Amino acid sequence: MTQSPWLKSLRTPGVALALTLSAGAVQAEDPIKVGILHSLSGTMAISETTLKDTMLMLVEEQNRNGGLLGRQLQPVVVDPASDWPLFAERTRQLLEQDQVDVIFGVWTSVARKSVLPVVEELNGILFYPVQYEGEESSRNIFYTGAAPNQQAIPAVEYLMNEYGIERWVLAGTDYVYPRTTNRILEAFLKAHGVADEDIMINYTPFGHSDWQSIVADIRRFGSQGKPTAVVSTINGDANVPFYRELGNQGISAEDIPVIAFSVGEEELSGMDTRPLVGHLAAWNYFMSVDTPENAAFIDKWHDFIGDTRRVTNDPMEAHYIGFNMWVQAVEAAGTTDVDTVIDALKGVTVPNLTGGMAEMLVNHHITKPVLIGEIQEDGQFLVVWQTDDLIPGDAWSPHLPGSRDIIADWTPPISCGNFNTVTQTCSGQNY
Amino acid sequence: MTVHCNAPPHGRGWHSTARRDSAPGPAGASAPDAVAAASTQPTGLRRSRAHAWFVAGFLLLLGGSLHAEPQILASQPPTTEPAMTTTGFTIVAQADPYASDFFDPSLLDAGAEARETETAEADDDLLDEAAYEALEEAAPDVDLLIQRLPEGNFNDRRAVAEELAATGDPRVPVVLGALLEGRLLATAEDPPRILIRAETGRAGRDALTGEPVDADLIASGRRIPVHNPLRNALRSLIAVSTLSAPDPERRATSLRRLMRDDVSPDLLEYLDDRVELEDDPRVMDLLLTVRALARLNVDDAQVRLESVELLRGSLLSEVRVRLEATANRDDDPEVRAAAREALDSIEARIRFFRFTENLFFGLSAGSVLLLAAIGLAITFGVMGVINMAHGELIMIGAYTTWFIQTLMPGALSTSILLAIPAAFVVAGLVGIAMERGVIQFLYGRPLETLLATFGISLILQQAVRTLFSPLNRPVQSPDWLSGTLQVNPVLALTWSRIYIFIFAIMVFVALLLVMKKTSLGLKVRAVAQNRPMARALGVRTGWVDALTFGLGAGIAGVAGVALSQLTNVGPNMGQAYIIDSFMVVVFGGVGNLWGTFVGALGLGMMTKFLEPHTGAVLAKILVLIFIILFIQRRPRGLFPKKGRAAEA
Amino acid sequence: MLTRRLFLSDWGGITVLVLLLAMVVAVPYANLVLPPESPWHLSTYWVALLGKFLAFALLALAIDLIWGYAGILSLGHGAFFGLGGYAMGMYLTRQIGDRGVYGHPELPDFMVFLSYESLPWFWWGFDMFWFAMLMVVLVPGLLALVFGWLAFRSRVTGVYFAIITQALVFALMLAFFRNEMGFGGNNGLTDFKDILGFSVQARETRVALFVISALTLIAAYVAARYIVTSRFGRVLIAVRDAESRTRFAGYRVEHYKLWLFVFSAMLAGIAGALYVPQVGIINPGEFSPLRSIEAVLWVAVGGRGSLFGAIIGAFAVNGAKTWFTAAYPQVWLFFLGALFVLVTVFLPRGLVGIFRRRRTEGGA
Amino acid sequence: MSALRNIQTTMRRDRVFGFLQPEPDFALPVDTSHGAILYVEDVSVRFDGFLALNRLNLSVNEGELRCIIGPNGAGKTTMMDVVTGKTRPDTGRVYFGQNIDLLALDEYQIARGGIGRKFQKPTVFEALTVFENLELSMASDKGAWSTLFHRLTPEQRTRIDEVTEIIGLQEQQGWLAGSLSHGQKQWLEIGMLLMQNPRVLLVDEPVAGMTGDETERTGELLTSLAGDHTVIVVEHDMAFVRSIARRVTVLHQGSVLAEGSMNQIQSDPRVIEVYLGDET
Repeated sequence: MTQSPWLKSLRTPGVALALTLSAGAVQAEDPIKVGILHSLSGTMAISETTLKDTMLMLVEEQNRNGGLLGRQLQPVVVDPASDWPLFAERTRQLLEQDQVDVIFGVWTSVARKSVLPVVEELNGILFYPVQYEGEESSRNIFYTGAAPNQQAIPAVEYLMNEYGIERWVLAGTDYVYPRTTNRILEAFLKAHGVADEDIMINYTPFGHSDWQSIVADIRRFGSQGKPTAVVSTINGDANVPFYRELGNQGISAEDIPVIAFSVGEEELSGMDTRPLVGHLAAWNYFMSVDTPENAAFIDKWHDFIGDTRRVTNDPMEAHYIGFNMWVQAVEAAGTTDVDTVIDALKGVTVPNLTGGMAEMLVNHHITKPVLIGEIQEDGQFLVVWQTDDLIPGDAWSPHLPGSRDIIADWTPPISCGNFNTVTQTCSGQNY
Repeated sequence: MTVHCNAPPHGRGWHSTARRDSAPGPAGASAPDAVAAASTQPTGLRRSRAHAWFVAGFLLLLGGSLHAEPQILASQPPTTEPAMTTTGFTIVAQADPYASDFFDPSLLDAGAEARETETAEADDDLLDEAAYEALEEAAPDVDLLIQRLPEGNFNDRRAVAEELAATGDPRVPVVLGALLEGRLLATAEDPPRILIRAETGRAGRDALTGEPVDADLIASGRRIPVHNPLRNALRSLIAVSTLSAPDPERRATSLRRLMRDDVSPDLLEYLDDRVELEDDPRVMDLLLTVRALARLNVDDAQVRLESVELLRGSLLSEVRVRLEATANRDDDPEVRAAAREALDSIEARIRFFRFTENLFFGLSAGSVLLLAAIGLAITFGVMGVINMAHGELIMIGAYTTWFIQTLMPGALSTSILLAIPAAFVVAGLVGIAMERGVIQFLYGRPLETLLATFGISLILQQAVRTLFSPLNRPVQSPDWLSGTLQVNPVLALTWSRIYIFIFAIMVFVALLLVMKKTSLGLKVRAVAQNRPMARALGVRTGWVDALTFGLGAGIAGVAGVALSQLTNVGPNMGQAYIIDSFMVVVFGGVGNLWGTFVGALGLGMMTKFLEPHTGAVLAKILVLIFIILFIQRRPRGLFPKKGRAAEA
Repeated sequence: MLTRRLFLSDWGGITVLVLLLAMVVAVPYANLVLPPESPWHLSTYWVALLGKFLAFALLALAIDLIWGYAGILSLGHGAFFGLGGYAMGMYLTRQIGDRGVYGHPELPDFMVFLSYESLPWFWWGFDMFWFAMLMVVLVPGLLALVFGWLAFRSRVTGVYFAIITQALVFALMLAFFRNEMGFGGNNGLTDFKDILGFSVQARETRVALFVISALTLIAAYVAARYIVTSRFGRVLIAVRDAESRTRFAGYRVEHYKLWLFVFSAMLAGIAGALYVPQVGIINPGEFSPLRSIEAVLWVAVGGRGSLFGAIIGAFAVNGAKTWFTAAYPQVWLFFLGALFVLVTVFLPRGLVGIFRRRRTEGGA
Repeated sequence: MSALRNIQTTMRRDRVFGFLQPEPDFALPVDTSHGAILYVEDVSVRFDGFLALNRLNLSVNEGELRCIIGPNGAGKTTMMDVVTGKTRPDTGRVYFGQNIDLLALDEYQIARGGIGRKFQKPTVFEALTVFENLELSMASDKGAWSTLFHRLTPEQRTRIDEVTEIIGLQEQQGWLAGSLSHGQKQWLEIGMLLMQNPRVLLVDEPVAGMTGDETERTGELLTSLAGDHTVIVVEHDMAFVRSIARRVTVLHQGSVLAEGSMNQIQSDPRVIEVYLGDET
């Protein structure tokens, strides 16, 4: 394809212009703008509204402590309305219209995928607080949620060692996070000598409500004499009917424990917890964790939201960590200029809420502890296991054939999100 | 039950001998299944007598259909079991000697069973007393062990527990039992005082000495945490010791446990003693099964063969697993063959139960569809109003349920029952408001009603979001609505589904009566057929419209109550059902309640029988495509309205 | 002569066309030539936004053509919109080539981690622009042809048609959500790099896309005008108002409906194809029944049975949506819902109806 | 016969992929060598339970003006529905001339083939002008494509003007049909019928709601049409029938009760009992 000359001539000034745009924001002494990109309406509002409030709380507190670089922080809240294309549009609005210095937000993978090109094009910073499927590392995105090796794999290891599980049901909602996670787990299990017939994989649509047949299958699968567990990547609304059906069909957590990666305090607060009691969840944070930082955080949250019944959860901690990292990086850099801050962010270390330190790695993922909790009647978790040390997040899973030799390293000489160590090439970034 | 407890000794003797050397028929075999079911499903038991009528019906249904299965008949030598006649379900049992294959009548004694379990707690405390009286002289080492229970992590705790079990100290089962049930507390001081909270009330006793302590002290104690693996371990540890518990329920449970972690042969003598002592026939059956399982490991091939024979009828998964192992690994070919043959006969029956199960799943899926769609059959079918807000009316019903539950915590059952009329009224009123406010201006413009009601649905959703947060609402189910009817180890029907099925039928019949028998129904049909004429005859059509729509809406609300027992209660729940509901109505034929009925159950069945082969998503897609094509063939659905009116 | 026929007494239409042409000139100027500090500068954000609206307007036009003139209410036009979008998305995905994160020369990223060995057959040819464009119209057209034939042949009309079109789009949504389908599942297709060698990120490309959308919309409008002012169009109105009378006048009604339906589906497909590169993602969400019904609302608001009304409606409603979801997120659904109710009850002929002289229009 | 069966099967409405067959788009070569142009044999129609037509037998000769009378529910309209293909009879046969089985055809084919129909309640295209109404009804290629690129020829214009004159709507030619009076709509619909210039006109209650002289003119029009067209009039207005009728058929409970000249009919005791009886 040959381009028409006028387009050629127009392109270069265009790019130059875009750069001066992002730079232009820094000089003025006006407040530092923090973009908050969470759905406040539509289906995802259930989970995301809380994160918006969390961010407002953190910004407010920062301002109370004298702001940042002597400037106040100004939150800019927009609502992508759980509509994926709208996420991209709103991001563009934040970066181009409102010229925010950083964005905190996005929940679902598809939304992140839709936002990613825009953030890269307009060279913004996005902190993404939710556990996700990995297989990604963008120069402009910082992943403060868990990568699969910080949630799924330790959970499975725990079940192998503590429960001596030999048969595995990998049940998930049919979208990219469960697909990828289960592929990774499958590879991992087989590597640990689990036979094919001892792995059952099942996918259901979003909001699946009739679990009779599937739970019956699980029951049969589990009654073959070998200890069996369900690894659940079932998403949101489908969970209630799932656990109900388990309870109704008389499958107790002692017979076939279910370990979930998407069921946290927030979700539990909307469920009848009784059928879930004793089942497990793997996260990097639980509200029940007993540390001074956590206690302080919970108090702050309750004061801010004005309701002591509100719970805290893992993505909230992720935002807490992410925000503090950004603040530290900006202070270190003495500016909010995107490129400087991105560089400053690498290696930044801030305390997390479980008594450890979270470090931003060169692949833009962070170090996290992994906790496993048993669900209690009150919708809280009893921590039954915890990794001794922090686990660094893998952007690319070594268990997937496609990404085995890919690494992410945003420091020179590599400076690439997906560097193929075999071919020594950095793919995807050349535009 | 009680019959057994004071049955004459010789009877008991005969009973057990009869067991030992005659290959038991199906009833004998399935009795342990029943106990198994029972012991895993106390709620199921507590409920059972109340549901005898349903079970009986279901049983006869199965019995009827069973005779169509030759290989099953072949595998079952007819026999009359002494156990059978004692069950208070003699009629059916004799009506069909194979009855007990798919349903164990002794389930029906659950009422009595329930009474026992209620008194059981009292027994426990007596038992505990006994434990501490049996303690002749202090055993300091044991005391120290018990005091070490709070320390360390779960694995340390497990180790201590194992040491304790090894001591054989009479207090150990009590202490470990309490730990298992989360009733074992430790005080702050060092060394900690270990306390046992009573199952009922706030008082308790000291774990070491057994003397009672007051509530405050109990309150000051921190619960010693346990997690699933530890619970499992504890159950195994105390299993043997509770084999002699007075309460047959507990004996059964521990036998189940022994069955799970396969029994070591050195336990055999003890089991033999138990067989001598056991007086409860169902526990006895279980006991025999366990012993048979244990005997599969002994050297004498003849004994192993007998055990296989005894196990052949059982549907318990543990038994199948062990038989499988025997069939593959036993060094005696004869035993292997016998085991294989037994397995095949079991498998044949299991296949049949799979089918039954699928049938049930289909019916219950259909009944949910029916509930969701039937209100629409009125508003759409009779009035020709495309009510896209139907799903939100269901949601309103569900929220009403939640609201009433929060008003009266603790009274779950009553709240649910109350919710039914309440939801009907609330949703009905909303419906009437909709009709008067919007829809009445749109008669004769069905597509406009579609758009307008869609708008209303959006408003209702957002209203719920703003009124009670976008989060889902927790709606609890009363005990009698959770758990399963364990027909036998391979066929378990969940009560919630059974009830919802019955409920759907009831709603349908009620609606049918309203439409056919009441004057409202008459007027509704009149208006539906010829509005001006009806008006001319003095029917207040506006009023009738409002009521009809209210009726449809109210039924949607009632459906909401049922659905709140199955799935989320949240702002989006309505949307999950709207399209399905329309499909059902269009498929069944608009304006025809029976069409809706057949359509709903038919589609439910179709989905459930497709699912195993295609998976959930594809099944749904296929059903949708089927409906689309079907509508092409028969534009007016299964049961069309004919006549010139319909033609135009 | 022809122009007279097309635009006689269509002042609304002419105004809209003039406005569109004005945008075609003004927007590129304001975005590319004017410096950002100038008060008249139009940021790329607005270009993309307006471009999206144009695509929606085209969809609305397609719906109005069948609903307003033949009385066929389709709640499934999102299906054709989405299919067109996917065809374009597949082309853009193939254009990524080996610049995907896994650097696979042929397979898109999602196929790599779902470990596809080779490209599925239905992806063949989409690396060629002309082929993709052909599919943009053919696939929706074909679906419409088969579906429409089945429906109209057996005289599935009005409400029933609306409901089964909804079933159609719902089925498509479920299907595209499945990862086995090979269309990227819930994530759909995204992270496009370039189109015909121009980077989709570049402002010039965006402006170009905007201009193309505007011109396409104008062309589509003229074509639609041609149809409705032709005798064909009068037959359609006859069908809408008195279907069986039309039959007895010797017209094969189902054919008229079918061809119009197919044409409308193709327009929707094109709209989807224009939409995707401007928003940068296509995923099954486009198939959600809500979307399709919302599109019908645009037409209802603008004014059914007057093609330019649909365009106005699309701009009005989406403008409102953009503003509300930014300013008062919570209020948006209330507003949208109220809009549905009010328009259907009080404004059956939409905004246009306020201005246009009353004409008796029956049908649904 | 077997050929007919074939047509019948290919044209079945539930035949899904019928559109693969070439569309039989023809002016039907009607064979009226025996004089009769319309045969209705043993036709029965049943709407759930209620028997609308009961083994109806009827035969109309070419160029005849036939009046069909009968009390409500006698099956007059249903009969027309059957002939025009709107309703499929459960049993019986309907022939156009000797050779064309109408039951094998769809409405549009019957209409193109030369059977025009006017509805009981005047139905015109209200959103179109009088001119457009007539234009649409005009006998011409009515395929979807040709209408898309269709242009009116001068001859066609003059034809439209003629008809407009016949039905006396010259000054209303530009009006929307919706704005016409009831009587005018009746006339317009008759005019649309003429535009089709059919072999057979089925006219359902043409003078309902017409003033005296409108009625008179309608009568004249219909009588003038008879001869080169075959006209079948269903009417309640006995005076009108008497004024135009040569031959009258009386339907009762879905079958023919009596047939003959007006005088014979009036003297027929059965007719008097079931029908005229009510009137006096």
